[in-house]
Amino acid sequence: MNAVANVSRPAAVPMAAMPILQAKKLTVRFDGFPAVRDVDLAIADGELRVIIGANGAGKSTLLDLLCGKILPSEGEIWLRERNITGIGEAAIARSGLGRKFQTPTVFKEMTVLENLQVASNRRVRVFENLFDWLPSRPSDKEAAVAERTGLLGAINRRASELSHGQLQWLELAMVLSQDPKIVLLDEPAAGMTAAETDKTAELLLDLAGSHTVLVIEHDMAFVRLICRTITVMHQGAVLAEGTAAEIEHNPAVIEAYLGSAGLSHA
Amino acid sequence: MDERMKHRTATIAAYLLFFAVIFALPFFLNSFWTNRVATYLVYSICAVGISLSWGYAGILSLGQGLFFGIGAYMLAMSLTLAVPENNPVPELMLLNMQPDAVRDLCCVTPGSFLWIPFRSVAFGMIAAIVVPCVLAAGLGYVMFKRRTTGVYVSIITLAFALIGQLLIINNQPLTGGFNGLANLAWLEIGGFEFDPYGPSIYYLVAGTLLAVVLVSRAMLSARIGQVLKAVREDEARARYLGYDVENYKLFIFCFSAGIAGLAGMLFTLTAEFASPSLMATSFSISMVIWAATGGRASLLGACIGALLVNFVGSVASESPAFQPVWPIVLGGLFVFVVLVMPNGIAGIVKDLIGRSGKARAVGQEVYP
Amino acid sequence: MQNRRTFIKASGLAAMGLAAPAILRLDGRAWAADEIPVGIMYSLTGTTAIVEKSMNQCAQMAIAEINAKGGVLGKQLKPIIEDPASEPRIYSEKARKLAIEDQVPVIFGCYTTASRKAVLPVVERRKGLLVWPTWYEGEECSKNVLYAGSAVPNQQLENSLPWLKKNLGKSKLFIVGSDYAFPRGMAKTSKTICQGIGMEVVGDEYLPLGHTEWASMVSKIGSSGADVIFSNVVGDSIVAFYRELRNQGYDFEKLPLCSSTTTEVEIKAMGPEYAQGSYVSLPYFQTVDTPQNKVFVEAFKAYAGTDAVTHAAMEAVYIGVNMWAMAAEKAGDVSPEAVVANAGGLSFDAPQGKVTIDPENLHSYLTPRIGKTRADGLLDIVDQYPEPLLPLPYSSVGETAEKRICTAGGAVL
Amino acid sequence: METFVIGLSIASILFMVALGLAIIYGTMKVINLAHGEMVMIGAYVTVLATKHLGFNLYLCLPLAFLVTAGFGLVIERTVVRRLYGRLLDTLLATWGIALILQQLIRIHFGLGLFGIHIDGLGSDLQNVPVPGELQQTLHFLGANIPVYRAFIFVVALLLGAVTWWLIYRTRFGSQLRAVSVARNTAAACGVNDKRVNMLAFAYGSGLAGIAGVLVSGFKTVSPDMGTPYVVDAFLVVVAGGVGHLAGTFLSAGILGEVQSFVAMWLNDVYGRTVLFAVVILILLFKPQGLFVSRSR
Repeated sequence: MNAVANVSRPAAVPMAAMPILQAKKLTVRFDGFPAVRDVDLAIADGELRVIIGANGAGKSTLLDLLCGKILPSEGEIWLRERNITGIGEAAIARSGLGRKFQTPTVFKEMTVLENLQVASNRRVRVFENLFDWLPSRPSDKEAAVAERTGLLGAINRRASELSHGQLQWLELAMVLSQDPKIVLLDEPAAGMTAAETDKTAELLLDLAGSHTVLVIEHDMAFVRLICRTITVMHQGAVLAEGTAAEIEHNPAVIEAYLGSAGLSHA
Repeated sequence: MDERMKHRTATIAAYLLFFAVIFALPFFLNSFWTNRVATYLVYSICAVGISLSWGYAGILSLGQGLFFGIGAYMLAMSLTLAVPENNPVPELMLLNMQPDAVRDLCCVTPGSFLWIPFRSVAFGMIAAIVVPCVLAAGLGYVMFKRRTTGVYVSIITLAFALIGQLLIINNQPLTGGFNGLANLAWLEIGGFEFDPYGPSIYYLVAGTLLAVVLVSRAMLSARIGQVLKAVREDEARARYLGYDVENYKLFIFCFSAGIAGLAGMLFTLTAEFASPSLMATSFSISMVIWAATGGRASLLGACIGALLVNFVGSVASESPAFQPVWPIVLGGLFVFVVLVMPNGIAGIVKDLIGRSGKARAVGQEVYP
Repeated sequence: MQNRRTFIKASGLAAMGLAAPAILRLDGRAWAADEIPVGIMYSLTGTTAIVEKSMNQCAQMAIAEINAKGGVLGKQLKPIIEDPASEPRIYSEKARKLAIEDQVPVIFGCYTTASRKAVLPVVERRKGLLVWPTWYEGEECSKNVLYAGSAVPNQQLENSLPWLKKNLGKSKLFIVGSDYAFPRGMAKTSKTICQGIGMEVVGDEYLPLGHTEWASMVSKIGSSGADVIFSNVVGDSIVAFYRELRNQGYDFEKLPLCSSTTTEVEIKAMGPEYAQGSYVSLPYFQTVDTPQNKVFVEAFKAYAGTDAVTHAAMEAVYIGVNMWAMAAEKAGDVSPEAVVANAGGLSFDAPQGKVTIDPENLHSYLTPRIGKTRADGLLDIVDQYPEPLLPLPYSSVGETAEKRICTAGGAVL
Repeated sequence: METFVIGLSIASILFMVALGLAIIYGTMKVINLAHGEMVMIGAYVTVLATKHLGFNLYLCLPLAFLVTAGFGLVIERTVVRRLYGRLLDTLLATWGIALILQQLIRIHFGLGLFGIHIDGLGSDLQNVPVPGELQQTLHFLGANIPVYRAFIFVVALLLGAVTWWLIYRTRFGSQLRAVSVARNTAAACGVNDKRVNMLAFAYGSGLAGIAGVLVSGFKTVSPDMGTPYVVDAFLVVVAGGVGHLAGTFLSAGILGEVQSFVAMWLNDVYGRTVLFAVVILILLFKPQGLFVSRSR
């Protein structure tokens, strides 16, 4: 238990509750090149944290580490009091970590309903599903999450017939129907119209209460809509952490991003 | 909603028609053709196994012949011991034993004790299904835990089958070596003797095929079928939804190995012999050919594919006109199927039923 | 556009379906009153096709000759030809077709033991008759198989091993063979005979059927101190073996080789210069100088082409067809039981000389010979038994003329 | 030492056949089950050339390359072209082609396994007179090395070098690699991927033809001699790392040595069994092949 206490964080952020997700000295090297260096991260329960940074800052790699896609060279990942480093993607997902990818990855050949059914089924072992009969109509939970992401109308349509925005929402709906404790989102607003972006922001804010959300994003306008605490990453390391206002006045951040499109037109 | 309903009723109608024809055939066939079609149905069971693991889970095993052969050998060992003059020790062991060896199964040749449990035919039948499953579980566990996919799985299973065949041929005192096991008794259950040329074996095989297809259909329309489709489409996505993808693949790999073992057992009943040539690569490849001809992702297609290919092969090699060229007829059929019927016969059947909606991207399966 | 393409595909499928019944003739074949259907089942495709194709032709020639002389019991023989494609599975299927659908009273077929084992259940269960030509490892005593012309180990080894020791003064024998029943049976019988004549067996090795990588085996033979090799290698491996011996600098004068399987066919395939000087122990060679053989060789060359060669397996087929016809004539009935009952004791002036069927085990008295390969690919006969030798199918497990294992009543092990 | 040399000769034959397959499968992801038949056609070309045209073995090499490359071209244009991306359908189609080729040869030449020829052309057709100087044996470092095996080894090395130069040092090579990695992007940059595929398929088949010439020197030529080579070649290509030429070369070497040493130590049957076991282990624990570094 003592590992949790001595975590050191660059900026003093008011710690409301015990951190639900913690990364300690997380490092990963690809043929020697450290994509992520000594990252310490602590996300509080129910918090909505955004991670920003230029391309190649290691944001996606960090997300891959957290959800188990890549094994860290050093460091650990803790979910509450459980060390979930390297227990495998499925186990991490089952312990409550949902991941949405940058390009919408859904089961295109299956209908929206089928996608949701696969996602919402919590009894994942083979023999539990062996002869478990498939309802042809959505359960209340599935209908609710479809309604929430505006897909109820298209419930029986094949995923390949949906628009890009709808696909993003479908993946989001699938992640939600895993009823995860933590939701990892990789640029959820990418490629969306202004209206769709606003709707997504609204959705994320609605989520913040019941779920912990960690978002990777470029678009500062979108970031401004949704977040409280921001973590800035630069060349694989955490450069600064704080509210949007603190970040913008932080000299190290400005120097690192002098003139970069990411922050200037805030 | 009606499009899905129309599609489902059409599929059920196709199945009913197929099995109606199959069950009615013996009334029109002489005893040779009854036995021959029974053998074709055994091949259909194999094709269903391949269609399940390849069509539905994306696992192409080129070593299915090994499981088929083991199934055949297990029952053949029991039926060998059921022949009066093979007691207490089968003739093949008497011929290969050292002159001074004890004439008892326990120690006539090294390893002959393995034959003892096969004195009961029931054990032989159970082993014919269980042993292939256990072997598949062992190989599958190592393979899928290492996340082996695609052509690597095919090559590993191919090599695994070759090892099996070599070991069986090389241990002649124990397995009968290259000649395999002939001189078998007929299967006798509760006093009723199954005559390979009579309708009894035919209905046993046809009934097994029906059972295998029904169980598989039930499984595929249950949640596991849906999960399998998801795994086949995007393994990573399924993994991040919490599914241990390896366990699902392992289950299907073992399930289809069990089906192959079951088919092997029935082959021994219809052909009354078991030989290592059943485990040869060419036989494993022909199983894949039957499933592919029928249309990979359809169990009924696999059955029709197996029947059609074997029927054309036999008839072409027997009719004087085609005899010198029958392999060309067969080769031509495969090229024709791939070019003209990318989704195999099942694709044609679906087109004929007139599924609405855009024709699925024809044959564009993205293979990992 | 979509439905037109579907229509074409569907009609293609339907056409194939419609054509089938015409070929199928579901109701089996009806035979004219004065015809007897006989089955000919030798592989025309697959790995052993080459040897079996010549056996198929020899069977057809023999039947044509018998039909020309009035057929059997006044009826013409109608050959039904099947191609089992060198696959035990298909041998079994075609045998069932011949036995059940065509109701043939006899099948002239099979070459390897594996193919015979696949057909055995069919002929024994359906009380049919298989006339089987090939020399083999013995250890079988079926009452539904006429082993006409098929030599058993003692008829190939009792003459050759003592001859190698006495005439060539060799005493260290290396036995090599393909990995299946025939070579293993021959090795067992060779060991018992070698003990009798004081010859030491320094090696008994096998390699997979059809394996053509001989480098390791040949160097193993070289280092084993053997001064004579006995080869039971079959199929394509023979050619690779002889060529590898030449490649590694061995020649048959220093290290003589006697084979039980290298017939004129194999010698021609590898190129005679590779086999020159090697010995073969078989009852028949093309150069056997009997009047019947001259006629037989001329007839076959006329039938199959001037440069065709005759070899032991083909001659055995010729013996089989003729002896079946003689037995049927004697019995006055072509049914398998009648033929088997009357075959015992029959003699036939075969190309290799007089051949008699042993009433006890339905095998044949054959004249063992040893041939030495000439430059032109044929073999000079260097040794020949004065009269045909008694067949002992179970010599590998100690059967002798006095203590018979395979008798009219079956095998007593 | 002797066993090492024998292993080397097994390896060179494995490498010869696998090289062509490495090109076709490695770069174009096309499973070509008719590859063995290309070896068979190469062997028959040798037989015919030595018999009718009086060629010696050396002249047969380029001739066989051209003929089998031609066959490869025809197969690619008629069938394989329509099946890109459908990996498993090419498996079915090429198996059909293999059956057709075998039977065509069987009909035209009559049965050629043991040289006895019942109908069609001359009788002692199916063995190849190996030129005199190739039949001697060399004495070198205490082991006697058959010259013919050394000749195969040299040709294998030569071909490996030529192929390596072609793939990594020519424009066509770079186009080929581009197409194999990302067909659409390569096509987008103006690479005529259809032509590249056609030539690559032809080149791969030609290599198999050359392997056929060399194999016909120590083995009889028969219609179905090709099939066993497809299995072995596939094992070598996949174990060595798909699309990785050096991998194919080294894995052929290792598998050849394994088979040779185990055959000497135990017997040939276990030699083959251990060979397959080694391939399984390689594929399980180094799926990218022995020599490909672990990529992200």
